[in-house]
Formats: sequence, structure tokens, C-alpha cells
Amino acid sequence: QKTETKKEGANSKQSAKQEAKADAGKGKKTFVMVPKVVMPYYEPCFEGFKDAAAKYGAEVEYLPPNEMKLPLQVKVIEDLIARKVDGIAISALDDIGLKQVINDAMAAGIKVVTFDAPAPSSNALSYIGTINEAAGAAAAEEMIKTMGGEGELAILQGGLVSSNLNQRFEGFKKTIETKAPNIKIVAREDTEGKIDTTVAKVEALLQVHPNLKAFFGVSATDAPGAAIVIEEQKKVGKILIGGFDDTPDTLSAIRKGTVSFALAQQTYKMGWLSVVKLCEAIEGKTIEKEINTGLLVVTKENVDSYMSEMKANVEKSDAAK
Amino acid sequence: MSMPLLEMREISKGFPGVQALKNVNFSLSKGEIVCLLGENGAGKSTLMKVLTGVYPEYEGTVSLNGETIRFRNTRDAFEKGVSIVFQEFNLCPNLSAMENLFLGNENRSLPGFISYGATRKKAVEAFRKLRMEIDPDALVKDLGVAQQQMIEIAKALSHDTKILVMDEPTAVLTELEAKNLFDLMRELKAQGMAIVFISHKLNEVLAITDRVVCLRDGENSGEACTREIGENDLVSMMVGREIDRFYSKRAGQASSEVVLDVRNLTGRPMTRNVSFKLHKGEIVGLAGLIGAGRTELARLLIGAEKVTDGEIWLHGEKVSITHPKHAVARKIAYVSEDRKKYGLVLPMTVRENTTLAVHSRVSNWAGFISGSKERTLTKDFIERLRIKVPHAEEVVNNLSGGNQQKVVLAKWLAIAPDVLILDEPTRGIDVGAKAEVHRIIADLADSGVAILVISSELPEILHVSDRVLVMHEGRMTADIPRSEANEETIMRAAVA
Amino acid sequence: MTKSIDSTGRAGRNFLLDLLKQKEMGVFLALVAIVAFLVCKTDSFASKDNLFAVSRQIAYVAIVALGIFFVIVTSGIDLSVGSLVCLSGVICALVLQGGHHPLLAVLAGLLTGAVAGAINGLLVSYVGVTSFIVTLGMLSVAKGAVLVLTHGDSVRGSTEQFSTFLDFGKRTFLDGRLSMPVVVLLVLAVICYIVLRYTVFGRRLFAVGGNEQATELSGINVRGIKFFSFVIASVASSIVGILYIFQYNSAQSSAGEGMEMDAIAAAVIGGTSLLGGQGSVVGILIGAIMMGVIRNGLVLMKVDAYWQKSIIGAIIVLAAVIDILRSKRK
Amino acid sequence: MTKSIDSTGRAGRNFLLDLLKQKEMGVFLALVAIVAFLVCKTDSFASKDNLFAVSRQIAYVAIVALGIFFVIVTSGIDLSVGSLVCLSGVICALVLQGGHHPLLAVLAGLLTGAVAGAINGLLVSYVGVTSFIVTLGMLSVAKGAVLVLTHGDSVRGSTEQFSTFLDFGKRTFLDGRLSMPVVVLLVLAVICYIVLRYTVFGRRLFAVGGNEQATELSGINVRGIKFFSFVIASVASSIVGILYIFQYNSAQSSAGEGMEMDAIAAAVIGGTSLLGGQGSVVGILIGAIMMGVIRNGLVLMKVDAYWQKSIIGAIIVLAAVIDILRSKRK
Ligand SMILES: Nc1ncnc2c1ncn2[C@@H]1O[C@H](COP(=O)(O)OP(=O)(O)OP(=O)(O)O)[C@@H](O)[C@H]1O
Ligand SMILES: Nc1ncnc2c1ncn2[C@@H]1O[C@H](COP(=O)(O)OP(=O)(O)OP(=O)(O)O)[C@@H](O)[C@H]1O
Ligand SMILES: [Mg+2]
Ligand SMILES: [Mg+2]
Repeated sequence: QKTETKKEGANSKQSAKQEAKADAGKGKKTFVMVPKVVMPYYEPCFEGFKDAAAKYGAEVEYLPPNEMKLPLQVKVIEDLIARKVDGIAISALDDIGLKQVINDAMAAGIKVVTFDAPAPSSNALSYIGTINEAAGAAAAEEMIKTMGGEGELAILQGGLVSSNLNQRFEGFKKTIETKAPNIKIVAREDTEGKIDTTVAKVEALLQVHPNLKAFFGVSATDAPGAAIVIEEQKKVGKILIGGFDDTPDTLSAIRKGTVSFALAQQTYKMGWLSVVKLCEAIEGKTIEKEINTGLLVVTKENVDSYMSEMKANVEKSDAAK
Repeated sequence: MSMPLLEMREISKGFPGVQALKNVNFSLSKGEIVCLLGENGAGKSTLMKVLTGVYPEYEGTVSLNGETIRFRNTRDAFEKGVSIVFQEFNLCPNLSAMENLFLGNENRSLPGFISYGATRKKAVEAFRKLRMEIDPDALVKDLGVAQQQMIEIAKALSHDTKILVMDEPTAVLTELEAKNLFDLMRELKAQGMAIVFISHKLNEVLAITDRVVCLRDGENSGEACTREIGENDLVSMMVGREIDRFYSKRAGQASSEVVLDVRNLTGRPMTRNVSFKLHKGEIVGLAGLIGAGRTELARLLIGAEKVTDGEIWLHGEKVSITHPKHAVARKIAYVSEDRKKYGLVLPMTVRENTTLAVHSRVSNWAGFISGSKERTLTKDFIERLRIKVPHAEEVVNNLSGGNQQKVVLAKWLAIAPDVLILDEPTRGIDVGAKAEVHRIIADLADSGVAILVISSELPEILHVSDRVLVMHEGRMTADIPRSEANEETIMRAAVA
Repeated sequence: MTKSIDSTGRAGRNFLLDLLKQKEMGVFLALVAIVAFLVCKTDSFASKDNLFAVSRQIAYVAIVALGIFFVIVTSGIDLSVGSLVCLSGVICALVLQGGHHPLLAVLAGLLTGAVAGAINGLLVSYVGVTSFIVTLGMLSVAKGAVLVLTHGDSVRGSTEQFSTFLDFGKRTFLDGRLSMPVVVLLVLAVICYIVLRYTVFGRRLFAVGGNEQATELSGINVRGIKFFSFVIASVASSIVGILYIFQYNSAQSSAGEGMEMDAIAAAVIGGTSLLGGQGSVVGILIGAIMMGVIRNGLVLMKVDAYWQKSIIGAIIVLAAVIDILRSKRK
Repeated sequence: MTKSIDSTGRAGRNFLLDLLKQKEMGVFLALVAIVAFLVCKTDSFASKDNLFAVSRQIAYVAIVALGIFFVIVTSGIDLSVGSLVCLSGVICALVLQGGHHPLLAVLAGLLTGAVAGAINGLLVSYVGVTSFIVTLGMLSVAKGAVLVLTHGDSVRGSTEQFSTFLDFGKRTFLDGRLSMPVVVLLVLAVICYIVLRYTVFGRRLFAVGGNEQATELSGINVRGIKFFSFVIASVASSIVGILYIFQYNSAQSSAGEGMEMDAIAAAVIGGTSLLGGQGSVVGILIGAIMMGVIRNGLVLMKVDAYWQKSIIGAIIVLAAVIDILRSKRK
């Protein structure tokens, strides 16, 4: 009867997703993916989510908060509790901040897993995604390689109040300090996740640190932002850029050679595994608390192939089980 | 007389709560000056606003040169040669005198560009015609009210005007400027312009107008040729009854007890060591030409401007008044000359304005306002000052000019002042009300209040005061006892 | 005419009648329409859980809006409320973390707001800087202070002071229909309503907004009034900052971000004039509810996330237009 | 008195003298102080490259501020400029991507602004909704439109229209000292200066801000004037949106975010009154430069990221205070 009302709702609305849903039969489970906000970054996640759902026969929805604000994300979950969906995969904007609402959801019999960003202090069944601290370390390794273990490095971070960015930064910093004493972190600037600020800060940093060797971007918007300035100032190759996430801008910069590498989180895999784990949970299986999806280093070599590889791997490993 | 230039027939106009005009007829011929007469709230301004397109919605017909017309807005009227000087100021304080003068009618050099050369030249020209000294580049907000009034008149004449409506233009003018204005009006009349002149100063009405049309409560209440009638006829036309406009000589006499003692008071921009005394129960008139510095003196006394030198003694003790709140606390009241700017909170109700300065009295220890106390107090003043309002909850913005003035008076009488400074207190209020105000002033004096009356109307000064002070360019130039006070002794001191 | 009378918060004899004459009636009708629509179109909007959640979300914005109204009515503006929500919360949480008594922590939080507000007020009314600049500066100062204090992490606490504190805050009422923030809002709303309508201070706030010079000449200490309006606004934000801790079990270093705009919007939607002297508590509540309900509704209607922003904007404007057309017809 | 005279931008006889009497003199001195400080304390501030970069960043804000000034001077507000910068850029880039002629793309970009502005203007002056609500709605609508169009991605183009377009935009002047945005700013500044001081339209803008009713009664089409002020503000944003493409080689979906606040702040710092009728082009430029220099300076001074926000806020307020104290002393 619940599904009926939902169908009715579906007919009344005309968005593509709803169409997809209309022909979905009764009794299907509904899983909802809740990212932090609308970002291209999450699209592969949802792709994986969809594909897996198709394979396991479930309905899916994609409900990002319309701004990257904790209250809004909390709100979304609260709404989903109200709607009594079957499963939620959330990229947590904050751990403690979401604890309450996630626990409420679990209490209401909704299976919840976190992907991409964890909420360890909640009762969420599992975290499926990158372990940020480790990711930071991995990034540092890559950065050290690119810089040849020495030189001045400036760090860009889009917003200083996001816990997973902060964790990445910590991991990155530790590893650099321990493994490459000759790499000097000369600056860390807040780019507010805005292109305008990023560019302005990079331009200024290039002024203060004349023999700067590289930039590292902790958040997705940083590397491409830096790339814009480096290209304009014809310093490609002289000043190296590394960063997180495989946004289209970053990829095109990698193709141009402006950005040396980007650490792609296995976003597709996160989405896919979320569905798998949610199903298992509903079947009553116990699932591991933490699943590290690992990272892919994207460079000029594999920039065009890595995504398809990633998907292939995922399906392969899934079929294997 | 041939077909009239303007014919208004059966005009009716209502506002929520009030029927301002009921089937009013009004006509005007080329080259005549007609006075529109009536008590405060009679509907004079409304009728003229109907005529000039401010209120395009009304019942009745308006015909110009025989053809029926309905102006959609003031521009419309202006184009057709009907321009108006509103009762309340309509200038942009942040623009210069000349810019205001030609606002909406700019002198262009290249298309779209203002030619400041021409503007300045024409402005100087226009102001000279009004025999008024105004720096065309001065910002309006820095000008005195009289200068602002002159700008408005000049503005109304800045187009080839056939009908000129002036709603109480002389309210803010001194005799001298009024005389200049009348000369101008006569010239214009000679050139065939028709002029509607609204004023509550009956002597002016008799002096300048050819015909008088009178309204009462929004209806025609009489019409007459000026030369055939006298002041009393005017009054009875307006009020419908005989009223004694000159209160019988007041009972009390000024005691010798000094209440306010001002010594060498000096303050920016122009007040220079002014000294004078006010006695208990005394009414002192303060005369002077426009810009003599009377308003500034008053503002110094209540702490609205910074005193740079000199002392103020109250009841024999030296007091420091650096903020109006000190003045109010010491029961010094100042009724400002510009009610809209300094007197009223326009979006608030009559009640809220009346009690604005006496919150302590209408509220309890916890700071809660007692509605009933407020209402009784307001009701009391509405009756005492005969304020014409539908109810105490009317927004003052909707009151007629005169009634607004009365509300300001009410606010200040409410604090039961020891010293009462009135700056142009009867500006724009009708004869009846004026008589009342004068009587109130007298009664207050009798009850021991020391009163300083600033007025640009010499008759008024002579009429009410026991003693006359005269200022000139920020200095006190004369202190004339009643016995010797007369027009030319005062004038001599004023221009000295 | 009634419009302006009521919206200057005049004490009316018949409250209900007043309410119906309110300038805000138009927006109210728009709100009713939206709610009705949601109740019909979604099975979840009217559910107990949803109403609980929405009302709490609304409460936060509404409380800040009530506070900021005191500033706006004197024709000032306060952009710092959002980041003061955050700062007060952080301070409060830090004190708890330090193992002090919850009451002390709450006081610390409120004091933070009071001090910040006092600084705003001082600079605006006694030094004479325009409120926009002052509070814009305070916004960024407070945000900065949070960063310095937390380095961007949220402040959580394991001390049992913290948990007693949380237990208190997590209490609900009417068997789980009302959350603490909503109760606080209701209390504050009533207080504000009374203060603005029936007290000297309230009357003077409107007077200052209506004609500052005339008010000053009437012997009223305009500067003092303005000063306190800022203190009130900031303290209101502190309250919200503390309430947030109850919900999030920690002080978020991103809490209250951009809230100033939501609050101002709520006020203006509810008929407050940014030029001062106009507006009412009822209107503010309506405005806040409106915004909360729209946000909630879009999610419940499963509107494509990419479209939500546009639709929110459109609806807000639409509501305003309805209001205008209505009052024009009269 | 002189203060206000000049700050209403009245055409004075002696331009330079005027300038020195400007109300904005105080802020100007504060700016000079800051610049002097940076020149001494850092070796890089005065460097050609840095000045090039800073001046360009300033130009973006300044152009938007100039546009928004037309609205503010009529005592309105426009919060949508920031997201219109973004939307116009995206539209322009999409047209280029479609392989159309650059000029067509630029026109499309400008048209976007013009249309959005027209909608704002229509709703404000002809329907009568307050500008705050209308433009807040437009902000959110435009932001949403960008999301719908780009899904948060940026719009890059490989078409050779795109590259000819970019080549044109990347041109620099005075051997690499002036960037295209700066040149555009200078041109626009001069135009605005002339329009505001010497044209009928300009003076009427000030008149509306000074006393709307009086202006209306002077037979001036106040609504029309307000309408155009909004169109102008939006078109200015479009220009910036297009200029951004030159620098970013793409239309970024986060371009111009929060720019409305920077622009308003720049204007207010430069002596513009949000109540309307006051302000000047010179002031706006000073305000924008001030903000740009401070931001740049903090990085050059290697100020800890955690502290920058607080310091920016403090400096802005300080500048304002200096200005007040100065004008008070007189
Ligand atoms: N906009 C308005 N809204 C409501 N009532 C109004 C409005 N304008 C005028 N009135 C009412 O209409 C009546 C006539 O007002 P009007 O201003 O024409 O009087 P008046 O003859 O000009 O008086 P005064 O001599 O004081 O100027 C008054 O009762 C006034 O309260
Ligand atoms: N608000 C003001 N700002 C600046 N100057 C003013 C202001 N009001 C008046 N002045 C000028 O200050 C001088 C004194 O004006 P004031 O109003 O005190 O003279 P007054 O004797 O009251 O004449 P009035 O009949 O105009 O009231 C005049 O030159 C006047 O133009
Ligand atoms: Mg009148
Ligand atoms: Mg005077």
C-alpha cells in the first residue's frame, strides 16, 4: 500500500528518475543515496549505486541537500525517516552532527551505511569509502615521488571546517614530515572551495614563494584552480600540481600535463558496494564496519582508461563472490 | 466674465475612514487670484491634489478651457500649464537647489546631458525673480525652510504656467518675503496667470486675492468677492459661527521669578553669545528675519546642537543640557518649526505620537505601557486642541497639515513643561485653531509656564508676547518691552 | 491604513481581528496553500516525525530572525548573527569540555553573544559606523575566532557535564511532538510579542525606525535603544548556537553559516521593512515557517536536487507577489 | 556640508578639489596606509606580476560594485549579481561550445544579464515587491539554473571559436601591466562617472534615492528609472561573468559565488549609503581596491590561514572607524 502511494506520487511528477521508477514492480526495496551536496564528484557514485541496484533489483533515489550545510543534510535524513525508505547510503557532512539522526533512522528500521565520508560515532552499519587519513598519506607518497623528495610545497584546502578534508591534510602532513624531510610545507591556504578565491590565493602564493616547487590540493576544486594560474603564467612543468578527486577539470588538466596526478577515490565502487551491503544487511547478514575502497592514482598514462577499469574491476570482483 | 479657465464640478473624494470632499465646485478665470479658504482638514489640499493629478481617482468633472480633462499625474498637469506648490515640502535633500529646481524638467545640452552652466544661470535668474538669496549649488538639506519654500515656488514657475496653485506658501515666510511673493503674484496676474492661493493668514487673503472660495468639512461653504468683505465674514464662512479670535487680556501677570537664564550662549554655526532671561508665567516673543538663527538658538537650548560656550541656568541652578532627554527631563519643551522632519513619527498613530515624550507617565514600573492611560491622555488632547481626526488610531501621515501641527503641540503639552519653546507654533493652522493656540499659550503662561515664541509673523509676536527679543545673524540685537514693541522697532532691530 | 497601524505593532483590542488585518495575511495565505498542497501530495509531510523535524529546523531560523528584527526595525542590519551562532556554540561546548557546570557553559555562550553584540552596538550607535560594515566585520571576525579555536573540527565532549547538558536539551514535549528549540522559540516569540507591543522599549524601537530625529528630539536616548537592539540580536544567536549543540551533540564549526540571510529573508517575507519601523512577530514566524516548509517540501516531493534551488527562489518571490497583489486589490 | 555635497556626486567646478573634499577621503587615507605598509613589509606586493594579478581580482569586484551602485543609490538592493556572474558566464561558454561566433556568445551572455535584470526590475518597480526578496529569489533561481545546465561541472570548450575568444580576452596592455578586466573596469568607471554626474538619468537616480515621492511628483517616471537600475546591475555582472572565462579558459560553476556581498561591502566602505542617494564612483573604486589589497596582503604577509578571516573583518571595521573619526574631527 505504501508502494501504491509512491506510484501515485511518481505519476504526478515527471522527472526522469521517476519515469525509471514507474515501471519498477511492487515490493522492490528503495535505497536512497545522500551525498553532501550536488557535485560532479558524486555522479560516478550514483552510477555505481544505480548499476548495482539494477543488478540486485532495487529502486534508487539521489537526494543531495541543496547546500553543503549540516542542518540541511540532517533534514534530508529526517525526511527519509518520515518516508520509511529501506536503506540509506550517506556521505556524512559531519560525524557527531549526524550521529543522532542516523541512529534514529536505524531505530526506525532503516538500514544506513555511510560512503565517501564516515560517521564512526553513529550506529551506521558500515563505512564504504576512502579512509581519509590513509588517503592523505597515499597522496603524500605520490607527491613525494613527483617532487623528487625535495622542494617547497604549498597546500590548498577548500574550507577549513570539513572534517574529512582536515583528516586528509593531517595524514598528508605527517607522511611528508616523516618520509621527506627535504620537502618544506611553506603554506596552507583556505580556498573556500571557490574558484575565484583559489585562483587569487595561488597567484599570491606564487609571489611570496618564488622558488615554490609544487601545489597540493586537498579538495576537488584546488588542483584545477591552481592549474589555471600555472598555465597562464607559463609555469607548466616548473611548478607541479597534485590533488584529490577526478573532476573533469582536473582530468583535462592532467591530459595537458599541468596537473601531474590526481587521486581518484573509487567513487563508482563506493556506490556499488553501498547497494550490495544494504541488501546483505536487509538479508540479516552482518557486515564489516569499515570497507576501504582504496584509491586510484590518475596520471597522464591512465587518464582515459582508469574509469572503465575501475568499473570492470568492481563488476569482476562482485561476480567472483 | 467670459468662460472660466478652469471649472471643477461636483468633485467628491474619499479616503478610508474620511470623506474629504463632497460635491465641491470650484472655478477659476484668467488673471485672477482666488483664495481657497477653510479650516484645517476642510479639504483644501485634497481639492488641489485632485486638480493637479495627484489623486487621479475622484468623482466629478474637471474642465480646462471648456474641455473636460483628467490628469493622470502631476507631470500631465504640469505639461498642460497647471503647476502646484504643495503644502508639505517635496524636494530631494541630497540634491542642490538648482537640481531640485529643474528636477523632471532638466536643461539639456547634448541629448540626455544636463547643462550645468544653463541650469545655474536659469536658477540664479529664477531666484532673483523671487528676490531670494539662494546659492544654486547649496544642498537643499542645508537650507532653511523658507529657502526651500522659495525653491518650490520657483520650480512651479519653471514652465509656462497658466494656473499656479500655492498651498500655504506663506506659512514659512516672513512678512518681508511674503511681500516679495505678493509682488510677484501681482506681476504674474498681470501676465494673465490664474493663481489659487491657500492661506490661513486672513490679512494676506484680503490683501492679495480677488475672490474667496470657502470649504467646510469637504463642502462648499461660501464664495465672495474679496473687496466686498472683511475678516469676520471670512471667519464665519470658514467656521460657520462667530468665534472670538482675540482672547480677552490674560488674567495672570509675569512674575519676577527667573525660570530660564541664558548667559553668553554660543554654538556653531552662527549663534554668538546670546543672553536673555525668561520669567515664570512670561511670554517672550523671538523675532528675526529668516536665517537669523532663532531655530538654532532653540536647538542649542534643548541640547540638540553642541554648545561651545556660555551657560544655561534653570530655576537658579546651572544646568548642563547635552541631549534633548536632559531638556525633557527638566521640563523644557521645544515645538520644532518642521513637524515632518523633527516633530512627528509619520507612520505612527496620533496616540503613539502624542505620548512619545511621556512614556514614563503612561507606563508602569516594569516599563509596560498602559493602553488606557494613553487613550485617555490622547482623547483629552484631541478635545482640548480640537484635533480633527477620525479616531486616535489614525496614522498621523494621513492628517491634514494643521492637524499634524496640533498633534506635535499635544506631544509637548503632555510633558507639562516649565519652559516651552514654540518655533512657528501656528504655522499652517487655521484661525480658529490659531486663536485656540494663543489662548492655550496664555493659559499656560497664567499657570506659570515660561514661554518663548519664535515666529516670523510680527502680528502674532506683538499679539502674544509680554516682551520681544530680536535676533540678527545669530546675535541678540534687542530686548523690547511690550509697551515699546511695534512693527518698526522690531524690524529695525531685525535688520540692524 | 490598517496595514501600517498593525504592522507598527500597535496594541489592538481584539487580537484575532488584528491578526486577520495583518499586513502579513497575504503571505500567510500563500503559506496555507503550500502546506495544503504538501499534505495532499505527500503522505509524509503531516507525519509526526516530519513535523517534529521541520518545526525544529524552523525554530533555529525563527529565533535568529526574532533577534535580528530588533535591529532591522530601527533600520539597521546585522550580518554577524550567523557566525555568532557558531562562535557561541563553540565557546559553550569548550566550557563544557573543560568540565565546568552546564549552567556556566550556557552563561558563557550567552555572554559571547552579549559581548559581540555590545561591540556591534558600540561601534554603530556611539562611534557611528554603518551597521552593515560593522556587522560584516563582526561576521568575519567571529568566523575567524571559531577557526582559531577549533582549527575547523567540531567541539565534542565526553565529560559527564556534557552528557547531563545534552540529556536536558534532548528532552521533548507533548510526547515527542515538540523539541526543545521549538519550545524555546514559542517562549521567546511570546516575550518578543509582548515587548514589542506593550513596553516602552518596544514602542521606542518602532519610533526610532519611523523617524530617528523626531524620536531623539522627544528626549529619547536613541543611541541606547540601538545599542540594545544589537545586543538582543546577538544573544538570540547565542541561544540558537546552544540549541544546535543539543541536536548535534557537539558544536559544529560550520553551524549557522549563512543563517543571517535566511533570518533576514524570513523577516522580510513576513512583511518587515528593511527601512525600519515596520514588521511584526507574527510576520516573522510566518516567514520562517514558509522557508522551512518549502525546503522540506521540495525533498518530500523528491524534486530533482539540481532544480531545488531554482524552485525555492521562484516560490519565495511568488509568495511575495501574491502578498502584493492581495494588498493592492484592497 | 561639503562632505555630503560631493558624496551626492554633484558636478563641481574643480574636479581635483572635489576629490580631496570627498567623503571617501578617510577610507582613501586608510587604503594608502595599508598599501604603504605592504610595500615596506613585503618585497612582492609592488612587483609587476602581483599588481597585475591583484588589479585583475579587484576589477571583477569593482565592476559588479559599479553596477550594483545604480540599484543601491535608488535605495534598492541586488543580491542576485553574484549568481548572475556565474549564469551569464555559463551561457556565454555554452554558446561558444556550440561553435557559434564569439560575438554571438558575448551577446548571449549580456542578454542573460539583461533579461534577469529586467525580471528583477519588473517585479520591483511594476509589481512592487521589495528588492531584497526579488533579488534573493533571483540569486537562488540563477544558481539553480547553473546547476541544471552544468550539473556543477565547468563549461570548457575546444572549438576554435572558443580559442579565438580566449586569445582576444587574454590580451594585456602597457606591456603586461594591465589585464583586459582592468581596462574594461577603467572604461566602465569613466562611463559611470559621467552618467552619474552629468546626465539626466544619473541625477534622477540620486533624486529617487533622496526623496522618491518628491521625484514622482516632479513628474519623473520613477518606476522606469528603478527598472533600468536593475538591468544595469545585472548587465555589469554579465560582463564580469564573461571576463572570468578569459582568465579561467572555462565557465566555472562556482564563479562569482558570494560576490554580491563583496560588491556591496566595497560600495559601502567607499561611502555609499544603503538608504540611497549617497555615494560616488571614486568611493566604490577605493572600497573595492581596499578589499582586494587586504586579501592579497594577508597571503603575502604569510598570515596563518586560521587567522585571516578575523583580521580581514577587523581591518574593514577599523578603516570605517578611521573614516568616521576623521570626518567627526572636522
Ligand atoms: N492620504 C490620506 N489618507 C486619509 N485621509 C486623508 C488623506 N489626505 C487627507 N486626508 C483627510 O482628508 C481631510 C482633508 O485633508 P486636507 O489636507 O485636504 O485638509 P486641508 O484643508 O488641506 O487642511 P490644512 O489647512 O490643515 O492643510 C482631512 O480630514 C484629512 O485627515
Ligand atoms: N538644518 C540646517 N542645516 C544647516 N544650516 C541650516 C539648517 N537650518 C537652517 N540653517 C541655516 O542656519 C541659519 C540659521 O537658520 P535658522 O533656521 O536657525 O534661522 P531662523 O531664525 O530659525 O529662520 P527660520 O525662519 O528659517 O527658522 C540660516 O542661515 C539657515 O539657512
Ligand atoms: Mg492642506
Ligand atoms: Mg526657524
